[in-house]
Order: sequence, then C-alpha cells, then structure tokens
Amino acid sequence: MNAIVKEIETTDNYILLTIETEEILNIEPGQFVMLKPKYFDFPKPFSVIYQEDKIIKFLIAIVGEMTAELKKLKINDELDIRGAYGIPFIKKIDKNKKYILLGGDCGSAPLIHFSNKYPDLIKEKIYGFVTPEIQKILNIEGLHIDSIEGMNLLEKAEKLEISEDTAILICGSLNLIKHTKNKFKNKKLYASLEARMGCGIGICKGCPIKTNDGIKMICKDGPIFDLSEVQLEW
Amino acid sequence: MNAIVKEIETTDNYILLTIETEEILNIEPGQFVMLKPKYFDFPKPFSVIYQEDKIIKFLIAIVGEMTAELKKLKINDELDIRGAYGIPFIKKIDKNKKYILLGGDCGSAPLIHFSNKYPDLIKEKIYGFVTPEIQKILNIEGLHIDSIEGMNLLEKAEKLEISEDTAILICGSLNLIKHTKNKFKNKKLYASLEARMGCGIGICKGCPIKTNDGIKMICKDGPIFDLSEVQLEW
Amino acid sequence: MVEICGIKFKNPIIIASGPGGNGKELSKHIDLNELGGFTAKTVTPYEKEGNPPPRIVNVKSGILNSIGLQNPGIDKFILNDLPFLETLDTNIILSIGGDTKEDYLSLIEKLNNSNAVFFELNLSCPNVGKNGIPLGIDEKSIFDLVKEVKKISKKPIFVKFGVETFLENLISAAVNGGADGITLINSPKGMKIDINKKIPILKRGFGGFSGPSIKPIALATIFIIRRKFKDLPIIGMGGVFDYKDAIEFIMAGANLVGIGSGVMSDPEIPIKIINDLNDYLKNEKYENILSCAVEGYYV
Amino acid sequence: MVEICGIKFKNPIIIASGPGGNGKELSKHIDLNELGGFTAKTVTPYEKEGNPPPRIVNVKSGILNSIGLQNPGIDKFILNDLPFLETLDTNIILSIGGDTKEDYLSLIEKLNNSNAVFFELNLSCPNVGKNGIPLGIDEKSIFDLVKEVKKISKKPIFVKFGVETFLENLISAAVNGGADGITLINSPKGMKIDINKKIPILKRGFGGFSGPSIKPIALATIFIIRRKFKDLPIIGMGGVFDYKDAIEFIMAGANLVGIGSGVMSDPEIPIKIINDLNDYLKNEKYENILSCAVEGYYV
Ligand SMILES: Cc1cc2nc3c(=O)[nH]c(=O)nc-3n(C[C@H](O)[C@H](O)[C@H](O)COP(=O)(O)OP(=O)(O)OC[C@H]3O[C@@H](n4cnc5c(N)ncnc54)[C@H](O)[C@@H]3O)c2cc1C
Ligand SMILES: Cc1cc2nc3c(=O)[nH]c(=O)nc-3n(C[C@H](O)[C@H](O)[C@H](O)COP(=O)(O)OP(=O)(O)OC[C@H]3O[C@@H](n4cnc5c(N)ncnc54)[C@H](O)[C@@H]3O)c2cc1C
Ligand SMILES: Cc1cc2nc3c(=O)[nH]c(=O)nc-3n(C[C@H](O)[C@H](O)[C@H](O)COP(=O)(O)O)c2cc1C
Ligand SMILES: Cc1cc2nc3c(=O)[nH]c(=O)nc-3n(C[C@H](O)[C@H](O)[C@H](O)COP(=O)(O)O)c2cc1C
Ligand code: FES
Ligand code: FES
Repeated sequence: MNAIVKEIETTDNYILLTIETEEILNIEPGQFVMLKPKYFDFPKPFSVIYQEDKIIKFLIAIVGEMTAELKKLKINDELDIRGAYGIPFIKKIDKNKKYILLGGDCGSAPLIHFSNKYPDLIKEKIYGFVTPEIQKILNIEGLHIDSIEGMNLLEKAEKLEISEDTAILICGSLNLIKHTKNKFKNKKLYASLEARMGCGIGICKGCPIKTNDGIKMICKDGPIFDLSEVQLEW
Repeated sequence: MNAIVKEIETTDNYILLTIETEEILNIEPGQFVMLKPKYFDFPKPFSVIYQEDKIIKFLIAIVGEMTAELKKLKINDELDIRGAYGIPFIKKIDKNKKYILLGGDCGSAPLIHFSNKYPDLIKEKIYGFVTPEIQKILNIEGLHIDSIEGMNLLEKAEKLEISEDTAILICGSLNLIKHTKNKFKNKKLYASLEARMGCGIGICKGCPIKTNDGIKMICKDGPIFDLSEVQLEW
Repeated sequence: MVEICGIKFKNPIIIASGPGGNGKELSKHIDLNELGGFTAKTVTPYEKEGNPPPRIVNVKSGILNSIGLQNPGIDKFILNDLPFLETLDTNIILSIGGDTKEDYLSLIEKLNNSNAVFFELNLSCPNVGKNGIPLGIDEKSIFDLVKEVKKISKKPIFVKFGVETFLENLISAAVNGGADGITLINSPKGMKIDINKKIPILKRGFGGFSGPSIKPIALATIFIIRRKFKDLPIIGMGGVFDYKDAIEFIMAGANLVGIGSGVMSDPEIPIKIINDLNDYLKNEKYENILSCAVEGYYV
Repeated sequence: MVEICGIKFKNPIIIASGPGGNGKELSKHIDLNELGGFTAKTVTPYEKEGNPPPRIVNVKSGILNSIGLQNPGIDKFILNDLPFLETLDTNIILSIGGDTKEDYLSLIEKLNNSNAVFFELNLSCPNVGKNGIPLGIDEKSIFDLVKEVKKISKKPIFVKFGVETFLENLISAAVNGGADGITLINSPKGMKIDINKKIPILKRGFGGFSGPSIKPIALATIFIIRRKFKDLPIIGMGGVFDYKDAIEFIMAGANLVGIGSGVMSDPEIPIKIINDLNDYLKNEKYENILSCAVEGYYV
C-alpha cells in the first residue's frame, strides 16, 4: 500500500517518522509493518509507536542501508507499506498482571504504543537510550538516559523489584533479553523478538526461533514470546 | 556532482526539468551530461536545453525506466550529474554557413540551446513533435506540431529548400537522419547522434559509430558528426 | 490458457518452490485459486529444522537466503500440508529433495496418488550427492535418477537446475532419462560480509541469491537452453516482480513463470502480475510472445 | 602497502580490464598515478572492431555489455597505448586474449619487455577455444596454456575466470601449470529483452553482466576459492562501487580489488575508494581485514 511522509524529525542516529497511509491499517501494539522506500525491492520490519486512522508513527534507529535511506525522506515522499503483522501483545500476555515495560533503544517503540493504549496494565515504563540525543524528537514519560542516570539499562533492570502480580515485557537487544531472563528466572517475562525478515507473514521460513514446541517464525508466531517457551541461542 | 531539482513541469510524455548544480558546469550547446537519480547505479546521457551559472534545464521524453523515475522527481530532490561531455556543435560545424535546425522530439533540446547561444548562425528552426502536448511546457518559436501542421517531420524535411550557404543540423530519430541524408545527398548535413551509453567519456567503448576513419565513440568523438563521414548502418 | 505436458494452466504464473511456503499462510493474503499453479516447498524424507539464523540478508535488489530446506518431512507434509493444497483450484507442483536416488523414489511413491500435476526434482540441495558432487551437476547421476523416477512416477517429472557451466549437457542427461520438463533457475550462490564484525553475515558464509538482481542471469540461461531444446517445457524464474518481467521470461523461452522472492517482497505481486498480464494479452496473443529464442531472432 | 608476487602496490585498488579503457581518456578525469594499478583492456593479436551497437544495456543495479573486445590489436596497442601506460607511476597489468595457445605466446613475446608488472590471461573471450569449449573452462587447455606461457613470460601470470561449476578444478589446473595468481570474476552472462520489439536488446542475445547486482556472486566465488587456495594471490572484482565494497572483497579473500563498471558509472569512484579506504585503514591494519575465509570463520 502507498503511504506518504507527513512529518520527519531526525537526529544523528534516530528518526521520528510520521506517514499517512492510503487506507487505514489497524495496528495493535506489538504488531509491525513491512516498510520500504519505493525504490527498494524488499521491505523491512518496523514496529509502530502510534497509529490513528491513516496516520502511523515510527521511531527508527539508523543502523544500516535502509534506515540511512529512510533518514533522507522528505515530506510527501512515497513509501510502500504492508501489515499489520504479528500477534498483538495483548493477545499473548497474561492480562491479570501489571507490566514493567523495558525498552532498549528503538525497541521502545511498540512498548510506547502499548502503554498508550493499555495504561491500566502498566506498572512502570523504562525506555532506555544511551545518550540524551533522543530527547530532541521524543519527549515522553519513562525515558531512561544512561548518561543522565549514570547507569545503563542492564544495571537498571537488575535493580527492578518484581512482585507476584508483576511481569516484564522487554523489547530490545538480545543481550538485554538474556540478561533480564537470567536475573528473573522465576518471573513472568515476555519479550518481543527481532530477526532479519523476508516476508513478514510466515511463508519464507526466514525468521526462526527455537521453542518448546519446535521451530516457530518470529513474524507469524511472535514477535512476542513468553520467555519460558523459547531458546534464545541456536 | 550533486544537483537538486529547482522546478519540474510534466505532461504525460515529457518533462521540463530545472536543476541547480553544486558548482558551475559550463555546457556548450551540443554537449551532454550524465544524469541519474541518487538511487540508480548508472547514469544516462541527456542534452541540455539551457544552462546559466548553476542552473541547467533539460527537456526529457519519458520512454523507459529512468525517464519514468525522473518524471516523479519533486522540488529539492537530489540527482547525480557529471559532464559536460562531447564536442560542442560550434567546434565541428562550418561557421560560414547558416543552419536549418531539424529537431525530432526531445532531440530538439540541444538545438534549442544552440539557437539561443548562436542566433546569428540560424536560418530556420523546426522542432518537431507529434501532438500539441509539448506546448504545455515548451513555448518557443519553431515548434512544428504534426497534428496541427497536417504533416510529419519527414514530410516537412522533404520540403526544405537548401541554398549553397545553408546546412542542416539534425537531432532526432535515426529514421529522420537517414531520411534527410537521403533527400539532400550533396548538402552539408550534421547530425547529433544518440546511443545507449555506459561511461559518456570514451573509456568503455560502449557507443560506437562507423566512420570513414574507423570506429569512433559517439560520446567522445561526437555526438555531432558530419553525415558524410559516418555510416549509419552497422 | 497454457498447456504443458497435457496439463492446462489458467495462466502462466505459478509460485516457485520455497518462498511461498505451503500455501496456508499465503492464502490469508491472496486467493491462491487465481494462480496458474503453486509449487510447494521442497519436501525431504525426514524433517529438517533448517539453518540457524540469520536466514535472510538483504543485498542490492536481492536477498540471500540460508533457509536450509526447513520442512516437516514427507509424513507430516502429507498429514498437515498436502490436504490443504489439494483443496485448491490451481495446479499443484510438488518439489522433492533428497540425498540419494532411493530418497527420491520413496518420496514419489508416497506422493504418487496426490492430485498434484507435476513432480519437481530439486537437485540443488546443498547436501545432496555422492563423492561431494551434487546430483544436480553430474550427468550420470541425473540420468540414472530421472530414469528410475520415471519408471514409477504417475506424473510428469520436472528437474530444477541452477546456473552451471555445462548446463545443456546436464539437461540432456535429464531429458535422456525421460524428464518431461525443467525448471530454471535455482538461486546462484551469493555472499555478504559484515565489515564491522569481519565475518560473513550468514553462518555458512554464503546463501542462495534471488530477486531482481539475478533476472538477467536467469533470462540468459533460459534463452540459451531454449535455443538448444526447442520443445522442452521450461518453468522459468528468477527475479520476476512485475508482468513485464514475466513477459521477458516467456519471450526468453519459459512456458510457465515462477514467482519466488517476489511473493516475499509483496504477497500480492503474483495476483498483480496475473491481472496485468491478462490486460496485456488482450492485445497480444499468447503465441505471439512465444518466444525470442525459438523464433530464432539473433540466434 | 600491498605486496603480491614481489610487486608493491601503493594501495589495493586497481582498474579492471575493459571498462577503464587504456588510460588516456580516463586520465583526463582522474589522476591515474593515485591508483594501486591499472589493467589495460584485453588486447588480441589482430584488431577487433567489436560488436555492432547497442553495446550497453542498463538493468537493475547493473549493465550488460556486448563490446566484443574492441581493440586495436597488439601492434597498434604497442605503438599508441602502451607508451602512455608506461609513463604512469602505477602498476600496469596487461590483459591478453586470443583464440589459441600460439596467440597467447606471441602476445607475451611482444609485451615481455614492457614495464608492466603482470600479465593477465583473459580466458573468457567468447570466441576462444577448441571444439567449442572455451579455453577457460577446460582443465587440460588451461594447464597446457599456462605451462607454455610460464616458460617464456618474464612477468607473473594471472588467469582471469568467470563463475564456473567446477571452478576450483580449473584454478588447480592453472596453478599446476604455474599460474602466479587469478582474477575473479569476469562478467556472468546476462540478458534483457525489449518486450515491445519482442527481441533481445543485444544483437547476440546476451552480454556480460556487471555492476552492483553481481557483487554477492563475486564475493561468494572469491570466498569459496580463497578457502581452498590459502596463499594464491587473488584479484577480486564485481560490482565494487565504494570503499565498503572493497573491504568486503578483501575480507572475502582478494589481495587486490578491481573496479570495472564503477569507473563507468563515475570515473572518480576509484579515487574516492582509495581515499575512504585510507581513512578506514588508519584505524585498522590491512592485515586485520585479511580475511574472513582464510581466518576460517564459519568455514
Ligand atoms: C518485528 C520487528 C520490529 C522492529 N521494529 C523496529 C523499530 O520500531 N525501530 C527500529 O529502529 N528498528 C526496528 N526493527 C529493526 C529493523 O528492522 C532493522 O533495524 C532494520 O531492518 C535495519 O535495516 P538496515 O538496512 O538499516 O540495516 P542493515 O544494513 O540490514 O543492518 C545493520 C544492522 O542492523 C541489524 N539488523 C538488520 N536487520 C535487523 C532486524 N530485522 N532486526 C534487528 N536488527 C537487524 C544488523 O545485525 C546490523 O548490525 C524491528 C525489527 C523487527 C523484526
Ligand atoms: C548524447 C545524448 C543526448 C541525449 N539527450 C536527450 C535529451 O535531451 N532528452 C531526452 O529525452 N533524451 C535524450 N537522450 C536519450 C536518453 O538518453 C534516453 O532516452 C534515456 O537514456 C532512456 O532511458 P530510460 O531508462 O528511460 O529508457 P530505457 O528503458 O533504457 O529505453 C527505452 C527506449 O529508449 C531507447 N533508448 C535507450 N537509451 C537510449 C539512448 N542512450 N539514446 C537514445 N535512445 C535510447 C531504447 O531504444 C528504448 O526504446 C540523449 C541521448 C544521448 C546519447
Ligand atoms: C527463501 C527462499 C527459499 C527457497 N526454497 C526453495 C526450495 O525449498 N526449493 C527450491 O527448489 N527452491 C527454493 N528456492 C529457490 C526459488 O524457488 C527460486 O528458484 C529462486 O529464488 C529464484 O527465483 P526468485 O528470484 O523469483 O526468488 C528458495 C528461494 C528463497 C528466496
Ligand atoms: C564495458 C566492459 C568491458 C569489459 N572488457 C573486458 C576486457 O576487455 N577484458 C576482461 O578481462 N574483462 C572485461 N570486462 C570485465 C571486467 O573487467 C570485470 O571483470 C567485470 O565487469 C566485473 O567487474 P565490475 O562489476 O566491477 O564491472 C569488461 C566489463 C565491462 C563492463
Ligand atoms: S519473515 Fe518470512 S517467515 Fe518470517
Ligand atoms: S559511453 Fe563509454 S565509450 Fe562512449
């Protein structure tokens, strides 16, 4: 589907991108879309930080070729978008618990979306970034800036107090996920996983994760998983 | 070199494109540049209809992949440009003659450039287009619209009267060139030739033309040739 | 609209083996019944869990994949995947892969009574073969395999090849063995290195390279083979993303055109191609676009 | 900064044979003395006028060329081109092509006293070979040719190959014959069809395919060969357009990196790469980026 850029704010390493889609794509927090500039042949997966009607916002870290191109977008430039894909967080998580949201860098995007839509399920928000750079484009409650707090996200996570009715929902680096899983062995932990994707819809077998129930696809069976059901190492 | 789009006017089949280059490229009428949108890997040759300081204008017919992409350009979009290449018309032609300019479609571009810079050398201008569509973006003296004149460019060319001090300078389809060459066997005829090009600077041997003096490259040894020195068929 | 080996296809567009899965997921996005055909992902005698991630790497106008033939194995395939495919109103092609001749024979036996129209022997599995030489690049193995397979198969046999130096000899071997058609091309080997980490991105170093980048190679391969084998049914594929690509493949010599990576890029691509091709063919007869190579242009 | 076969190169970036011509034209656009080396366009015993136009076709992220080895022939080359090349303060590699062993021997004799550093045997000329099998894909011919050439050559011999099925056997033959190094890859065959005219755009049907599209194939080829031949000097090329590409080639196993189509796209690309690579190498030692394949990562 066609979409056009409505607004784009950038810092050296981040983009806050607002687009308008041709038709409404209903996106539940945790779902992602496949996105590409017109002149790319294959799209890549991006979570959504905000969606209402035809407006969708993304928070994107500039890490490689396509994200560098996304940074160059100007207002009215066209994109291809398809989705929403993946299982909404709300469909997999235990709704009787309150959630500590642990976002690493742009992994915070779907968590921000989630916290806005389901404020009652939230106990604490921690959106971790290394430097204050992100504040230029993102001004929300819950920002954890390593250089300001004097500790990084792993250290912050270590210090979390988790009561019986609390669970953690993580989206960030594999390192963050593993570290947290290790620390809170008997707690309810969910993570939204990432993988290089081909199709985004479960047909190509490109984004595998080992689970207790065999190999699953992160795009179709995730991206959110209960950490007790997956093996993070292959 | 970087250039940005300053203005773009389009019809169904044509583009009048104005760009501003980073630095001044001095372009003599008859010379061409190698142009590409940023996301193409290889540039293509385009003549220039106007250049002053950093401003360059092109008249482009939409015929295939790259020209279709050029049509989508918006103001401030970036392009890669290099040049000017090829031998200026003025360096090859007989300056003691007056010229009938015979342009077929966008082949008119370098002729328009030429007639503006060397008005004293011009006897007649004929810029042939099939339909009046071009008038939406090009309003100049010399337009020959087949559907208005009730004859096409070949028929028009047939009717030309050529005195001793007159020569013809053609830029258009191979058909137009051959036809005119055939009709005016003993006259002084020049044509600016086209070819699919790789480098534009004579290194790749990609744009050959057979001449009385062996195989030459249209990009480096042309694009203008005295029609008595080239064989148009291979 | 197209007939090969006595089988009618409503249009020449089929899904290539692999990137489209086994239909169930894709059917949530497009109507598979509109397709000319659907090739299932290569199935092997036993379950394969496939290669460790990453399995997909983006490169210029293409992707590298290292799926490693992940598949449920023949028995689970018959139980869980085949029944769905058999409900479809489109021609099913079953792709099979193995390490030995016996593997292929047992797979055919188990699938012989399905309503699939063709079998496609995928001889390009990385781990297939004897003495380190994959079946797919050894004339004698190809001939033997196809001959044996033909003895028991109730369906026409297609053999799928990659780009090889003496490809026409390999295809001759397949044809002499009794192959009814061939599929061209399987993905060439491609690689990308993470220069920051100083390691290849794929754990095996290289993977299969597909998408628009390989289209010129696929076309040249099909064109050259079509010149030598005027009547051999050819399923062509490699970077088909729009109807113009499909027409190029048909003109180069393909009877059917497979969409692989295209359906990954956008699951609606096959349907768009079918519709656009339909419009195009309203002005042109299908026979008129068959084919550059056979017509002898510049041959 | 790089030394192979006893020859020092100021940097690992050279111009590949063909797309850069014979230097004179390119020298109007860049300073050739900044290059690690310059490979002249393949020269043959007699003048070749090359193929009829069109010779260049643009495809996705690449070009097809059908130049047909247009060159002035060895005698005019020596008269008109070699003297200019010899004035350059960069290493000259002379690429030679012929139809027979005798062709190569006579070319070497005529060029033996030039100040070029290497000879490169281009065995991928379309019209070269015996019994229709090009020299470059026949082990015995390669072995014989290289052995004879080595007897008379005063310079190290590089052999240039395309992507072939049993490439390592061909390279072994060259090495056994005495080859000092190899050049990988020559352009694979590619094709594009004009669907309006219903004919291939190139009159010969297909042409040589080069540019960023083929980069993954070139890298995989070099990587696989480097694993087998740990110490063989390799000149790598195929779609190098920026310094990151060059680093990938070095990591995959190339000692020198050739720029072909890149210099056609923009003549300044080689200089940009040299400068960017210099900056990169200020932090990294050259040895540190040598090389994924040899270091045994994921091998
Ligand atoms: C479900 C899902 C949701 C995502 N949501 C977001 C988001 O909201 N914001 C955001 O900035 N990024 C998000 N990502 C990651 C994003 O897809 C990658 O950063 C992007 O594809 C990189 O493209 P590139 O061409 O710039 O980088 P490349 O040149 O392909 O790679 C650069 C670096 O990024 C890493 N990388 C590449 N692809 C992925 C991937 N698919 N997932 C994780 N890391 C990758 C590589 O390891 C490499 O180090 C998401 C990924 C998934 C799977
Ligand atoms: C010196 C020179 C000056 C030129 N000046 C202009 C100009 O001012 N305005 C303009 O509109 N065009 C000009 N052209 C032609 C222009 O380069 C082509 O139209 C363009 O490259 C087509 O690109 P494409 O990707 O859109 O078409 P493609 O998809 O490559 O081809 C579409 C059609 O265009 C024809 N074509 C392709 N390349 C060329 C070419 N290099 N020359 C002629 N025909 C070609 C093909 O035969 C085909 O029928 C010039 C060409 C040359 C050599
Ligand atoms: C993700 C992926 C998985 C594939 N799996 C198979 C397979 O199981 N069997 C097979 O014969 N080919 C497989 N292929 C190859 C395709 O069928 C096809 O031959 C190749 O990708 C070229 O076509 P394309 O450019 O349209 O993708 C696979 C390709 C991709 C990209
Ligand atoms: C226009 C053109 C001409 C070429 N001529 C030759 C040649 O004369 N001899 C040769 O060995 N290779 C020739 N090649 C192949 C290149 O040297 C190189 O191997 C190939 O193009 C891949 O590298 P690239 O992608 O950087 O161009 C030519 C390539 C092109 C594009
Ligand atoms: S990306 Fe294709 S299966 Fe997940
Ligand atoms: S385009 Fe390369 S020589 Fe003319």
